[in-house]
Amino acid sequence: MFEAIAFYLFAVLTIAMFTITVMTSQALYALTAMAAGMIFISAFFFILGADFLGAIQIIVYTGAVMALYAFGMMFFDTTRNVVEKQTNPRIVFVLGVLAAVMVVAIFVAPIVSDNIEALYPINSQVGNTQAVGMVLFTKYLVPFEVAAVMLLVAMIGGIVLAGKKMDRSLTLMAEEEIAMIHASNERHPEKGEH
Amino acid sequence: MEITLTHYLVLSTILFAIGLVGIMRRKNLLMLFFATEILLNATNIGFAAISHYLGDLSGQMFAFFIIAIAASEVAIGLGLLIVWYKRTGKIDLDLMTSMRG
Amino acid sequence: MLEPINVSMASLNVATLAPMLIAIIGALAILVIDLAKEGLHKSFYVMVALLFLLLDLGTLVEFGGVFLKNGTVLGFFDVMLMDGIAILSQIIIVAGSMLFIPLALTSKRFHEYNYPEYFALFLFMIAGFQFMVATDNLILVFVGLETASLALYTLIALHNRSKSFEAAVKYFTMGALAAGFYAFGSMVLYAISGSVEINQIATVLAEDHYSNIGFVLVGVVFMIAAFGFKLSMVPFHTWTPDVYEGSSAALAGYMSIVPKIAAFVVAMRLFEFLVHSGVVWLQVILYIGVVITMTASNIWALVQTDVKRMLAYSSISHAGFVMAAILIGTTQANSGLFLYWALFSFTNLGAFTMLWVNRQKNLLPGQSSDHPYEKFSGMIKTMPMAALMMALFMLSLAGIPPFGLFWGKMYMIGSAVSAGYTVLALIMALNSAIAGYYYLKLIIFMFMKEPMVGYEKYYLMNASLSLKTIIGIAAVGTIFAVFAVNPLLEVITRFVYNSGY
Amino acid sequence: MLDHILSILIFFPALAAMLGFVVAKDSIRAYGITVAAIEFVLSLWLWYAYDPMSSGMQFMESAPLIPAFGINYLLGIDGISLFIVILSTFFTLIGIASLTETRRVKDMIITLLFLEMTMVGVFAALDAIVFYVFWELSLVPMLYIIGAWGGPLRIYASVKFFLYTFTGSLVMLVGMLFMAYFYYQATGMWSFSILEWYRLILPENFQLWLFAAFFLGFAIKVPMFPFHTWLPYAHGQAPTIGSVILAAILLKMGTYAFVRFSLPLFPDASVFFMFPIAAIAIIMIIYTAMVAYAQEDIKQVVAYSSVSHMGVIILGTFALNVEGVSGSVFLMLAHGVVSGALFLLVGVIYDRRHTKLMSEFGGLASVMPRYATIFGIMMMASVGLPLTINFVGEFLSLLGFYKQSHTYTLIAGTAIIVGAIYMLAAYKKMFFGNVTNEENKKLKDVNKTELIGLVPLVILAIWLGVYPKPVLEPINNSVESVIQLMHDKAQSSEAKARIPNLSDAGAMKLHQEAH
Amino acid sequence: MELYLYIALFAPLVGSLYAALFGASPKSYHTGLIASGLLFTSLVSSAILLSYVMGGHTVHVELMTWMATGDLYIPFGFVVDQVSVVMMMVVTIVSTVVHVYSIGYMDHDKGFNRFFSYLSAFVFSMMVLVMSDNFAGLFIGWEGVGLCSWLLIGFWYHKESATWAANEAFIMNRIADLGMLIGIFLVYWNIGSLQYDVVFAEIHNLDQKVITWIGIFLFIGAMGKSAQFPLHPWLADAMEGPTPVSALIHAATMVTAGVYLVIRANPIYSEIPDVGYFIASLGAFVAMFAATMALVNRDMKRIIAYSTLSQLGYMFVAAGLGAYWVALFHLMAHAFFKALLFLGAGNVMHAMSDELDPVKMGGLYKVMKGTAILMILASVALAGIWPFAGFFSKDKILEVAFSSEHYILWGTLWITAGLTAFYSFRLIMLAFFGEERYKQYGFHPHEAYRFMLVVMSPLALLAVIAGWFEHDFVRLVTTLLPGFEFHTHHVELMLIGVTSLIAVGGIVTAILMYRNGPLSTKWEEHFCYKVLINQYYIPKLYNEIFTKPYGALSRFAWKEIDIRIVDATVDMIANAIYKTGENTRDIQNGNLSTMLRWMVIGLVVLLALAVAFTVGYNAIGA
Repeated sequence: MFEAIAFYLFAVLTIAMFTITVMTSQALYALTAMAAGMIFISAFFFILGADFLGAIQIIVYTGAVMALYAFGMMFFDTTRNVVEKQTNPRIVFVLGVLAAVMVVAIFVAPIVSDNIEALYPINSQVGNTQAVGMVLFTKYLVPFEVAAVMLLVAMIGGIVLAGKKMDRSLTLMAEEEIAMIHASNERHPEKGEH
Repeated sequence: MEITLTHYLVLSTILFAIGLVGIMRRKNLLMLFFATEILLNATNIGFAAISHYLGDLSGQMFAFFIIAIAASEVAIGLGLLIVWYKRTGKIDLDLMTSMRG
Repeated sequence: MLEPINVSMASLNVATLAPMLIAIIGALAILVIDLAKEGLHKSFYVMVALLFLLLDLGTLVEFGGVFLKNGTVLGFFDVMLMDGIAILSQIIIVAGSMLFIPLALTSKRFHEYNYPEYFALFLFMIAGFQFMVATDNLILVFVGLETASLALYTLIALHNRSKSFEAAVKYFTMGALAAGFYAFGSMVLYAISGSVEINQIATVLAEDHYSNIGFVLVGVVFMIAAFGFKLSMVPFHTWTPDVYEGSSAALAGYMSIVPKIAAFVVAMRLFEFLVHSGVVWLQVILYIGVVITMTASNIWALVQTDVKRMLAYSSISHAGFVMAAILIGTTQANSGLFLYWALFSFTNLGAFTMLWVNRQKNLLPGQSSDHPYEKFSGMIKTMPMAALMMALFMLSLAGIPPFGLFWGKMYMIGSAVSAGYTVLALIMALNSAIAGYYYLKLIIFMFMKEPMVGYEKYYLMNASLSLKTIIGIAAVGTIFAVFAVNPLLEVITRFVYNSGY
Repeated sequence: MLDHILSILIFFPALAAMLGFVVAKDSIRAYGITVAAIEFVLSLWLWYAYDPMSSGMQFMESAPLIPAFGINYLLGIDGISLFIVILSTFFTLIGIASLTETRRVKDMIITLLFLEMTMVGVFAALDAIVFYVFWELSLVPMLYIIGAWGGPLRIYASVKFFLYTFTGSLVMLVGMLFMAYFYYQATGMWSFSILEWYRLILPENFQLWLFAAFFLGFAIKVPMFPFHTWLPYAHGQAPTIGSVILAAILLKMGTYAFVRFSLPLFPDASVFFMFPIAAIAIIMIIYTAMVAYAQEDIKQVVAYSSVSHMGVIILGTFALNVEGVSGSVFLMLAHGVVSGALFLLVGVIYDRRHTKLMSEFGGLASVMPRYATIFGIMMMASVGLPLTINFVGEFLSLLGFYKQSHTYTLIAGTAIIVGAIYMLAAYKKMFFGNVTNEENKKLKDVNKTELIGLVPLVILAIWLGVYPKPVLEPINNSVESVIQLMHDKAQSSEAKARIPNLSDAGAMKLHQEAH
Repeated sequence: MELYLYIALFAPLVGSLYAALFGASPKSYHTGLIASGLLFTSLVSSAILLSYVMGGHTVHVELMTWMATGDLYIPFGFVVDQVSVVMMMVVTIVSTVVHVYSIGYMDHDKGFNRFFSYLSAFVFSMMVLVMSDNFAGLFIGWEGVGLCSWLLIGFWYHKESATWAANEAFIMNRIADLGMLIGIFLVYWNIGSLQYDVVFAEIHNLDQKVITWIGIFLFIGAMGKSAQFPLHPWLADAMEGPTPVSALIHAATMVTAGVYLVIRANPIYSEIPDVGYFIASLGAFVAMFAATMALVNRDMKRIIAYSTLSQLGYMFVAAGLGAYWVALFHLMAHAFFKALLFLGAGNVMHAMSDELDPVKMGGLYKVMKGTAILMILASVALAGIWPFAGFFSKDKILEVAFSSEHYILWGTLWITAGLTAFYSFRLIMLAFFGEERYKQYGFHPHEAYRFMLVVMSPLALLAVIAGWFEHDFVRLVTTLLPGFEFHTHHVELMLIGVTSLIAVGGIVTAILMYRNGPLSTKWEEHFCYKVLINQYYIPKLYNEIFTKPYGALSRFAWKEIDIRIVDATVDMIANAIYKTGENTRDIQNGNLSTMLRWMVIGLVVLLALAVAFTVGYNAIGA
């Protein structure tokens, strides 16, 4: 019973929050609503016994991602009212609703299967985090490491893109210009790009 | 009134649809990126729920990786937006139509 | 309490990681070198990257030998899967990358090659693709895919002009949506099978006799949407022309080859068991998808005014053509896919390199894109050799025998015919005819029109010895493909057949 | 060397073309003539070495190309293809020797040499894919010739030519692949060898579909009504040399392919489609002759006349008896000679006046008597006067089809009437009457260069009209084996009846020789 | 003898090629002389062959293979037998005369050499036609003479009317040739050979229907060459050519090829008397029909041409009724006097500066006595007055008609005989006698070269005496041709008398009517006159129902069908594809939002299909 109440409560909350995120024209509201939505989602994780996931959700999303977005908002100066020209707003909702309705139409049927075996069964005697760790560092070691590479890529990418070096495009400069810049850099190495 | 997997899946679907609506209607790129986060979060709920109901950890693993991916995407996405913003001073996608046809 | 797990190193088959690790190590090495010594010339990084890729390729060839002897190798708790198609596609990925990376050695300076990180990201991307194909675990596929994609977005944007940013943003945003589709699709498949490994999913579904057909289809729909994006199936293709146009020709050519073969392999793993299990719906959808993709993109390519955009649409069409292999699903068709793609790599390498060679820094007066058809007019009179080369690649793309792509086309159509898809074969053939027009258009501009006054200086603007070498390699590969087809076919067929496809 | 003479014949011009890039611009003509002459002599040697009594393939060459898919580099020549090969080399030589083009001659000659390779390749190939390779490849040089040296609508014309033929041949490719697959099913081996395919007996409904697929490719190439509309544009816009080669050789690929593929592979389907195709042939003959009559441009007249004559060739081919098929093969050569010559002749006047409108001319007979004479001879050859080359072919073709249908032949026979109408009318407009146009009064008669091209053709047109035996005999022998093969393979009783059994006919022949 | 055969055959060819060598050069007498000389050689050879054949032998040679494929075997084979030798003689005699005559006639013409080249080529073709031993060889000659006729009619190619007539002649002949070709095909597929001897030996084994068809188709061929109705208009128009040409081709030789064919193919026509009767009826009709047109015509050469047509009709009556030797006999006799008549007309034309209207002449007798006498001789022969050649041959035909009890045919021919006499002498009277009207028109007539008259004299002689050799002739040719049983001995004299009477009547009427020059122009208003002068409106009719519609239809086929339908369809498909691209390229409007929407639309569509399938699947499953 408690579970049901919690589910419905959080369901309504997340839906509301995300709806606000999607619909509001105030960027700040959107951001806030999304952060709230994320936190409510972590509640589901806790309900479902995925404690580790819940924690990650809060830390990564509400911590890191939201901070990044907040930074971005400030950078882009979109804290105020965002004017968006809506073209064919109706079709957007029709499509969204249609997608939802059709998937739901399939999902309402229960999954019938006798052949599903849990490869990595949840052991109630073990804490979720421990179990996750166990699986993560055996079975999912490779993806985990690749994820590390991915984060490295993202990091490099983010740094490179946001870097100062991008301000001056060699692509668009004539060769002579580039040569001049290089020459001046050599004369004043302290002004070189960092 | 028991909460079944179906409930979670439907919830996941609804959230996903909201994300889709956001993706389709947002013109401000930053806020469009919000919507992509919603998509991934919606699936995360589904994974966690399935994982729970099937008693299998793989779902949680998947969700875990999705969170990592989402985070990386934010980094790259924001990086791209920054260069774009520096160049044009706008992040409205309606202004981004130099290539077409 | 959880029991500690004892894992012997031998059972891990660490070697299965070797190819990707080499690429990653290479990338890290480049980063480290950059820290140690700044300002090294791009040629250094190109060669370092090439060397690492060569090692990578070496290990892959080694794996090929092992595969032919011992069959599929699994590693790391069966996450890594080195079967025939994984090896084949990795070879294409690595070899393709090796051919494309020297395109950085242009005579003009472009922004991205100023970054050592560019080469590091390039290698990371290759590693990502390699992971993507060398597994049947949906999680690793996803992570590998994202690694590669994120690197690729960055590489596009590094070209550093507004079109490339626009391209990167468009690609990124749609990629994010596709990632969402992928995640949702995986979720549905996971829900009905309790597994995120494709062979497990296949087993469970088969044991269930596809009783949850609705779920299967919803999962498949989302997967089609996700891979449709990667493979640029209509209507998920819309990014392709813009991204190709926005990125440098070198990278556009690369994108037309490598990411797609990776996506094809995953699509093969994912969809073929469904097709073979008699999921009629999927057959129908793939059929429609293949036909629409081929036809629509061909029709749009007709009306393009920019060569690179035309090639973008054309590569969509080629992808659609090859997609038929997944629908047909016979060994012959799957071998055809790899054969086609290997030959396509050479031809497209040549075509895009020719564009790259002709790239000037600023747009031509009165033109809104880098490579308008007009730029090539009368080229036979000013640069006969270049015109001949370009014509060669166009003819090959059009499927004129005996140039490379013809053999691929022929084999693909042949496999369609053998599998009873006669109408599909006809549609494929007729599409080649439509495609003939736009390839011909460039030839017409080059051979039959008068040169534009003052455009001569743009030809071969960007040429350098290495670029010319690459064109030479591509040309030789295209012209003499007929002699390579048989060995290729034999090897490919063995790999594909022994992988169970 | 004879073991590889076909390979040499195919690749010698291509190699020479490559080397031609090095030759200086002012010497390229001599180079081209030399190469073409060597090639022509080689092809004559081929004829010399050919055993006319044997009906099978000679000078066979085989090398694996893609054995995994049954594709082999398989060449061979029989009586049907021998002379078309010679005709190809001959016309290349004549074309280069009488070339009057001055713009970018080097490109032109290199292109022509490449074209020669593809032409010889098509007729020498015995592997369907090798055949297809050359078939398609031949489009490219022709595209360039029309598109780069043609008239004001050249681009439209060349693209139309290319795409139309390309489309048809792609459908044909599907047919070939299906055929190979069928072979695979029957024998467990892939093969694209035509000779291997000959041994297959296909179920009738398969034959019909495959026949249709091949037909589309061939029909567009021929070109058969209603697929012919690319031809007037191509001819109308092409430079002289392009039209000559196109009419003389390239169109023959289609009709040759009918004899090489459609008949022996699908005997029942051939019989099934005999009358529909004959009807198309008749439409080609009469309708295009009428259209030719309505033309205002002399080149278009010749172009449409080509279509009309191709109708007779098709009719002869689908007579499915030795007389008709031999006649049609002979007519291919004849039409090559005659239409090639006519296009050369049109080129002569075009070079002088830069117009092809007949209304611009009139009374040329008095200004250019030699030109008028040669044109007259070729015109008479074109309308099929006996003792000219065309008559032998037309006579045999019509004779052959008469066996199958009286009415059809009667209608098709109007070819000799309608052909005369447009040709004589055109000749009258161009050559007769008084010289009304001032510009025509000072025209020079044909010069030496042009005579080099024209005189051999005139000689050929009359020589082979008077004494066709050296050519007709090898053709006949090979055609007999084709017909016998068809008879043996035919399944339906109608086909058995329609296609004569030659082993029975032997007795009748003896009977005749007694007389 | 084979040598003589080859000489007879190839001498004209050599002459032709020799003349052709100088075709484009200015006039040189040697071409004419050599060509004539070679023809004379041919004539001599023919004469030697004649004497050989008269000895009861025939010569049959096979030069070489022409076409051989499948069961078909056609050699270049030549036969000199009783029929062909007669034809050879006729051809060589007339053509030798015409050649020599032409040296004078074409004296002032630029195309002198060319003319001889054509003329000799014609003789060669004609020789091939008559000497061939098979139908294909016959067809070679058949088309060859057609070609030469085209060249010669259109000899003055700057004249529109000449070239038009040339083309008309060629095309009309082609129409008939198709019939002939079909006849040949029928023969081949039913008998398996085209050799005369084989065919004639086997013909009676065939089905009656097949023989009938063979006969009909071969006769269609003959109709064209011999200008029988309805393929006759070309002959009158062919008079545009130089007059020697008309003499040789359109009087003596080529036009009789049709008759020759029927005579040659007598074993076929003997099997099918019904067709023979049709041929005879058509012949009688043409005889009358042409004669009526000749009555009023005001063009000298056309009058003679119609007369030729009419006489050809006579020959066909004989041939059709099975009296082949009679037909051949008349053919021969007619060749001589008609050639003579034409050559005479040629002299007049020369004298009158190519004026052809006899109404503008009159009284020429005084200045051109020789010509006048020759022409009168020829006309008398044509009219069939004893003892001239025409009397023997033409009366025989009337006898044949009477004897086979085809009295209507006889009646028609009888009336025609009167008409013939009338129009012949109308021409003579108008041209040579009466008032010297030419003076009004400012002509200065003069007699032709003497040698021209001399060379005409052998023809004149033959026109007089040819008939006297009837019995020798009969003996000669009936060894090959079937004889004809006359059942008219009891009325023979009466028939001769009646016929001669109407001939004489015709002559007298003409002399009386035209002794004072032409009739008043009032006549010209008369309906009959109009019909006749317009040749029964047949050329106009042909122009309206064939020529013009053909032209219009051709333009329609080109402009409407070929361009607007066939080609437009092709272009439409191409354009439709291209336009689809143009119209749908806005799908890619470059807006990211739209692109994302397309992805979602794709997803939704796929989902809809999935749901539909699932629902359907479950419904079926349930």
